[in-house]
Amino acid sequence: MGVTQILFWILSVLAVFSALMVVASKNPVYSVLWLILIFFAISGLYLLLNAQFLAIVNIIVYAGAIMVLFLFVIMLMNLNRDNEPQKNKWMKFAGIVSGGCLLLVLVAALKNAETKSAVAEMGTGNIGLIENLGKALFNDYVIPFEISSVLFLSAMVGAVVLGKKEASQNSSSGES
Amino acid sequence: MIPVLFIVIPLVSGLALFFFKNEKPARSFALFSSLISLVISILGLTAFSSGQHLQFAVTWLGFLGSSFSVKVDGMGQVLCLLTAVSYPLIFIATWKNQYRKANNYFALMLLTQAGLMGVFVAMDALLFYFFWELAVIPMYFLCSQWGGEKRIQATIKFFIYTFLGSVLMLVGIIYLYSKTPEHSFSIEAFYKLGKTLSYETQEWVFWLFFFAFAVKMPIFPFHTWQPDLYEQSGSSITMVLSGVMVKMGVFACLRWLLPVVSIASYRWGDVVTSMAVIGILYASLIALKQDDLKRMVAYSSIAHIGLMGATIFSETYVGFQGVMIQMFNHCINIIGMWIVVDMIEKKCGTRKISELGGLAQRAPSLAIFAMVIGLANVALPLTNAFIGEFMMFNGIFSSSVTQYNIVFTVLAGIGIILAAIYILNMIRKVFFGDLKNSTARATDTGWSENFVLSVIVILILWMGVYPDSLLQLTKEISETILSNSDITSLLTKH
Amino acid sequence: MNALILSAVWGVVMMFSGILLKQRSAIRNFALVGLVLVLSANILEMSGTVFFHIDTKGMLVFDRFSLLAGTIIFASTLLYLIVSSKEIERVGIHYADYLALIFFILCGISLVVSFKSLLLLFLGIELITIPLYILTGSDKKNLKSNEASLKYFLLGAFSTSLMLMGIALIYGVTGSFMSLSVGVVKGEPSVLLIAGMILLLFSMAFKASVAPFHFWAPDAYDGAPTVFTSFMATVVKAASFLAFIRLFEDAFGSLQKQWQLWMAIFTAATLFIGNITAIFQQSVKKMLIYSSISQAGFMMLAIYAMNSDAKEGLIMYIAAYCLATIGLFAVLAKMSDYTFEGFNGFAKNHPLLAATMTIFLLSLAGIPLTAGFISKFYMLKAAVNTQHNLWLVIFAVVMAAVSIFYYFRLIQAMYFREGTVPKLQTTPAFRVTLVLLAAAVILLGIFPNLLLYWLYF
Amino acid sequence: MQNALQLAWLVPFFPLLGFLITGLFRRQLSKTMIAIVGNAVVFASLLVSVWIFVQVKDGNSYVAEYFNFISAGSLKIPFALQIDALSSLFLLIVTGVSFIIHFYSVFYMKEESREHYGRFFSYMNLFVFSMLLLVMGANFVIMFIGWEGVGLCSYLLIGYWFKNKEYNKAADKAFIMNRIGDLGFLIAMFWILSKTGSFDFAVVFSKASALSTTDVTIITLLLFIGATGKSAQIPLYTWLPDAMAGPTPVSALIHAATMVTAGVYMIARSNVLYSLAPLSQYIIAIVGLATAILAATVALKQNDIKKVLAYSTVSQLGYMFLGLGVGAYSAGVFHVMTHAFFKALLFLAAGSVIHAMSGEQDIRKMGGLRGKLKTTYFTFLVGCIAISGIPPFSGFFSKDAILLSTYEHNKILYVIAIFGTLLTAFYMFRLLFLTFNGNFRGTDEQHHHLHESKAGITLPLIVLAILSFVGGFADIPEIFGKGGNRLTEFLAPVIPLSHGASVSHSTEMMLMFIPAVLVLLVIVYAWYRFKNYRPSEEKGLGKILENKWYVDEFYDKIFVKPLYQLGSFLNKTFERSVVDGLVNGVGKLVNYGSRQIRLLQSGQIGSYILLMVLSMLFVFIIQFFLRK
Amino acid sequence: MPINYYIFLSLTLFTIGIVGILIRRNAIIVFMCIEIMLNAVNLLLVAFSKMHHLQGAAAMPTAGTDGQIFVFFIMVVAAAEVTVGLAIIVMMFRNIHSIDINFLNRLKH
Repeated sequence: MGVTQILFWILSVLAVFSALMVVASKNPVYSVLWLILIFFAISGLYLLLNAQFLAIVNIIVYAGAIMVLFLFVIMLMNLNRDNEPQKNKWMKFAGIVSGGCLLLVLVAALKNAETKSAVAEMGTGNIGLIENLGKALFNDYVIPFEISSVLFLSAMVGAVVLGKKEASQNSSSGES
Repeated sequence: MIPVLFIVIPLVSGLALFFFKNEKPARSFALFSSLISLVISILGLTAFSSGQHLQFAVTWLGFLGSSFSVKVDGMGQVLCLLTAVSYPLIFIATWKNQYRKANNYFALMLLTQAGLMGVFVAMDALLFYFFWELAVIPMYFLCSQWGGEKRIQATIKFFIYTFLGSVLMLVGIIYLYSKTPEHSFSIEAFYKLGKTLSYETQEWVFWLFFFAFAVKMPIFPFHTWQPDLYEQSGSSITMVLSGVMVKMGVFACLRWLLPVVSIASYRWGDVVTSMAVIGILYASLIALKQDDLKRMVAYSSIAHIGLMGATIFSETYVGFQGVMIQMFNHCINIIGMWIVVDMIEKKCGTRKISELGGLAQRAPSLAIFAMVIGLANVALPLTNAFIGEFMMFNGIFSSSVTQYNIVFTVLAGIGIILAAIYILNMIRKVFFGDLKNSTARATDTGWSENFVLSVIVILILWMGVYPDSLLQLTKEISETILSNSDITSLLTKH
Repeated sequence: MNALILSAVWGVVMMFSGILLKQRSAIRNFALVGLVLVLSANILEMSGTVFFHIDTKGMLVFDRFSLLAGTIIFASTLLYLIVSSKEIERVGIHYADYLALIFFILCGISLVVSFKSLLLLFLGIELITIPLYILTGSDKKNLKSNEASLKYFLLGAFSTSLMLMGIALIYGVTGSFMSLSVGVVKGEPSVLLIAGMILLLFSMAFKASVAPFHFWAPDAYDGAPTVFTSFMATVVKAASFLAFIRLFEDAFGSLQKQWQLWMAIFTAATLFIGNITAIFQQSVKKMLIYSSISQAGFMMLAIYAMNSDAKEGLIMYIAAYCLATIGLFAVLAKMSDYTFEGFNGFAKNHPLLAATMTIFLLSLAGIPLTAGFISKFYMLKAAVNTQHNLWLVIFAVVMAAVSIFYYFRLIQAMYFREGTVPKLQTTPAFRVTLVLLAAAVILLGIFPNLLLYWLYF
Repeated sequence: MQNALQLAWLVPFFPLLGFLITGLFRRQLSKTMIAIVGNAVVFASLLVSVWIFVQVKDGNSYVAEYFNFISAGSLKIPFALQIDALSSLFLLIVTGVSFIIHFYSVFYMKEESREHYGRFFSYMNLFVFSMLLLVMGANFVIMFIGWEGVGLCSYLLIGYWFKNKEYNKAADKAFIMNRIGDLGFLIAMFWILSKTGSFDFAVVFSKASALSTTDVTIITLLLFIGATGKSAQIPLYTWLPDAMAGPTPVSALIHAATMVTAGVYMIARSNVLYSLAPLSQYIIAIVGLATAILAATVALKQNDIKKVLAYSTVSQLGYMFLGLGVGAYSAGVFHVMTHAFFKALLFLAAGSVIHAMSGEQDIRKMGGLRGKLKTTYFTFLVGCIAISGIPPFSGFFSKDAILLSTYEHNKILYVIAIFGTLLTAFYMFRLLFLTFNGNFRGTDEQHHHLHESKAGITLPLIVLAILSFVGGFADIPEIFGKGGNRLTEFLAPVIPLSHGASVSHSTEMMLMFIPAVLVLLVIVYAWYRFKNYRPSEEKGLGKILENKWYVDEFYDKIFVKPLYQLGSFLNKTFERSVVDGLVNGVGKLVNYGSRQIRLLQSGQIGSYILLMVLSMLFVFIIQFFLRK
Repeated sequence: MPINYYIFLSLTLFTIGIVGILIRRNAIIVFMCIEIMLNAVNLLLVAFSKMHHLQGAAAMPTAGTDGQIFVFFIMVVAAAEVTVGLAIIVMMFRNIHSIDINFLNRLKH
């Protein structure tokens, strides 16, 4: 077992543990912090797979931007106390059991997949480099790229529509 | 062109009537249109008798394998004639009835007529289905808008029931269509296909079709929409419903069920006939206890139709002939019956038998008409119904497809005894005996009523004495149906 | 391609029109012009005139099916805008933004009707749903609207992640995102592929509001402003089904044996839940919402059958369904009382509206000589042609009969019950459009090849 | 002169014409006109009938087909009339007796208003028409038309006074009981058709020998069921006494002279079939005799003058059937004829009495009418003698012919039959004595009004009395000299002469006169018993007899009530809760399901996702582990 | 590493996300659980991409690139989604001062 393997195991365990903590934490702020930890762990796994570009983007976009946004919102709402009312026990139990069953079923089904002999080679390869990805993105994937810009536009419009305080002069809103 | 005119005239005039403003012109126009239909049907009759082929086909929905193909054969001729005859009769008989939004009323009536005519002449399964629905939908509006207190519930029950039946039939039609080698809805293709289908398939299709037809007829135990609806809807609507519309089911069994899925019809014949025969007895027994005239007539109609149902599935030539002539006769009789009931209600303000009595003293003419029509309903010889019932009984008795033919005949025969009991009971209680409050100030029939009832009585007697005039029409088609549904040759093959 | 680009561009234009144009009617007319442009560009593309030649590397293919579907979608949207623009104004102050979002959605729709790559399916669906989250929540002061929006968002994001997991698993087997590449996998299908397919099935079922993944739909549709409910329940739902059939035909056509049973079960469940629940509703809006679910059940028959009849039929169904439902919602949006009682005596005060609504309802119920019948007919035909699971077809028609109950309940309320309905503000254009819609419903019912002709000419 | 018989259609045509004229123009025509038309048409028929009879007597017979009544493939039912010995004889009886009764009615019904007068005559004419059709029909279907037609007319005439509910009920009863019998007839017809392929008498009878015994037995029994309805035999006889509700001429016409003999005619007509079915014959004989005795016992204690006559009719019909049952078809027919004369006579005389008594029908309130109603009395006496079977009155010969055949056939039946004739004599003379002898027991007012009827009424009585006297000579047994059995010989083309073991002449003589003597003794006993009659309460058997063995009540309990109860149950319970309940139940279930399924839509994201996850689990488990 | 390990890891994370959605009531945490699910997908895609690269590099040097591109797009879309999602949550919070998803049952039918 080489270093990469060991790292894989450590990062895997870290990711799973952090995920559990995200779910289990009472305080939303802790959840966010655990989530950031997951992102780091996953970025680590990306690096092991030589997907350096994605690893970086993951850290910058996810951990850096999105999670900060989350934190910001939580703070804004002053939700950083563990005041979340608990779901009823039955619901929790049902959720955990059915989730566990789902995992069990999927794992049992997929463990015999014909890809079981295939490996994801670690530590080699250069497709994850920004140069290769950039070429592909701007040659083959130009349409999706443009589309995603439209997507952002619509998200932006959405943020404006939803976030902008409407002046109270508009009394005719809605049907009720 | 005549079959097209059958459909187009009522359709166009029906649509036109929606734009009428006043009641008087709408009424006259509707009558005029129905008279034109009558004239055309008589023209058609003469043309048919002289051996012309009354058919018309034009491509429509061709990519679906369907076409606008209509043809008037003997059976269609009889049914178109009865539709064409009954509409003017109904309009005249209810000439004095007042309707809210009369133009809509007459428009819908004529649309129904178009649908009915279409059903009787369609030679394409999909077209048949279209007209089947076209006949029912205006009926839904008619029944919902003009009638008694509880009409809406009764109508929705009727409509969901029949719609369920017709969509199941649609599945059957599509299924058969998908099985035809050339993907066609034409009746010839269906007949041809029927010879090759396996029994299991036929069984499915049989029930899909039969349910629709049984609901429409209605055959016990699918009849529960009928008494309620007849009771609740206006009299002229009831006349159309019971006089013409129920014939759709009978007709469809003969045209679309027996010849197409003959093996299943043969195998299930006993069951269906039992249902029909039970229905005869059941409805007759219930009719004995009805106090409401309309309900009584409604149940009597179930019994009469039950007999037709039983005859159809006994698959005999004489029986088919009997059914076809009886379709016409039953229409005349029941319309007459409804007219009488309607007049009683109008004159006395009630339909309750227990509140009536001695009407013959006040309205002797009405009493005589009622007597003749009532006796026609109990199939007295020299009235039209005797001919039909005689032939139908004969058909059931001589059936070779069932081994219970004697049992069926006897049980169905008990039905005619019961019919005599309830009809005479009704006549006695309504017309004879002492006057009651409701009948004390009743008046006798007026000119329009006399006219209509006379026409009906003349038809009753004419068909009772010289039925051959109609029997000649249906000879050929009866043979065709019989030969198409003849299972003996098929059974040897399978 | 024409429509895709034009709609995206016009969406951007609309964003700015809100700033530049002060008159709301001007904005509206601007949007209508844009829509007409998009529609005519799409029709031009059908006849072979393509404005933009962009190499999509096979990720988008504008074939006859997708172009015809697009035409129906754009035409429906145009009609929708004509009859509903007044109501859109009443939702909130961001009038131009709403219209811009609608254009973005149209852009997404033209993606999902013509995708060949799962990536574009994903992007298209996101491009449809993200603006929809916003439109659902656009009535900001209304708690129902807020809640609907949040629910829709959370559930939608959940289903998106299911879809992505499905795509990932499929990618694992095929190494490509092209939907056709899935179909060419030979031999016994891999478990991974099946798992991915089923996950995709779930998420598509979710988008198309097919039971048991339909739960979001009643809540979101009900909470959203009625005018947007109309759009979501018609155009967007139609687009989901188009994407659904395209995906399953291209990618999983060869695996029909694996998924057909599930389709059958989902179809039956959808029909059952949609119809049965609709019966009990006291509000016309909710009735229409559940009816849209039950109609989805019928559209599912096309996906279940997946043969040439099915594709034709789906086109027909979408057209019929959109026309009728848009018309109904257009009238409904003008009403102040959504209950059935609110419609009592409607025919007396508004004979024209009542007549057109009756035609729409008859069409939805599948009465012959309306477009609704032909489309249902096609669905049944397609399903019967598969030659097995006849029970499903029978169940479907039984449910169609059940649907009579609630559709006709509205007719009954309008025509046969006494009551008074306050005068509705209707413009001549509104009335004319409604009549046009009704005429189209009847016309398609009598001559369905007017539409289907375009698939083959 | 074969062609001469082509005019046969005139026979039924005249009454039909009369029916139409009197029926349609009853409000326009005067009463005199109505009476003239009503009588003239029957008289015309009578004349044609006589002419036909003469033709037939010369050995002619004729079948005329007029048009296709029903034709469907191989089934061809022509509208055909047949003239042969049997039908010509019946034509004569029917038209003759009918004409006398019509004539009588002119005066008897004169108090009716014009409209109802017209109605009465139109019904009567229609009746004659139907009866003629029945008799002349050349196949079973035409016969059946007449068969049901007379049923209808009896219904109409019994219910002639339609304001009275009881009368109408009696009319209904008559029609319905006839209908029950008709069903038997109908099925018999179908059976015949399916076995022989035709309804024509000629064809059916020629093929009869080829039928299996079972078929013939079933057919004949079914036909007999038809006959029991029309001819008032056990078990369908109860309508006839009730049918006395109609005006007296109607009773005379329908329920004595003509309609009720239809069953006899039909069986005589089908004698070919019956001869092939000994079992049926046996049953007919038993039923006929049982009816004869039963009705006779009931007649003993009846107090309504018409009821007594009605039961005597039932009883006499029983004798006719006994005759048919033992194979003496011509004897049966002979008795039909004589019975027509004397029973018409009795009824019309009773009508005269009732008229005189201002409508009173209860013989307990009569008595001593002999003085005031001389003609009526004597004619009634003739009738009584004739029916009792005292030589040389007509009833003697006809009844004797039946009894003789019975004797040849079965001695026990013979003894019982003799007992029946004694009963007949007893109740008839009881009737006579109570009515005409002793003291008047009615009110003073009735007494004041007592008078002999006008000539218009008494004339028919006299004519009938003469016929009752001489009628018997038509078929006088050969032992009284040459030229006997003329009727039997006349009928021979239709009813083959039987060549059974005949009894010796001395025995025959003895068999004739012993009963006659016994009858005379019974009459004497009756004289002693009733010359000073005091009405008294009946007890024991008398009460049972007075109440007609409680048969009506029994039928009511066993058939009528349960039928209505069943109807009521089906209507109120079964239809509502089962058939309709099922349909509505489905509706309710759907509604309930709607409420329940609605609850799934809880509005909570958690439960939505849970449901979705569970569905996913379900699909995955089945897809991966359970599907193969 | 065998690809199965990645599949299992990814599925585990994915399921934890689902369980989180099921058992938490805080809208933001539910949202974060969805992000966990997305990341699980991303990880799987990258792993598959490497697998396909190894299998197909001989024929085509860029084999497996598209998987990583897809991951990139997922991130982009996730960002857009987060924008809108958070906007909705904030809007909601402004109205009811809570982001408990179980408050959301006013739409109950």
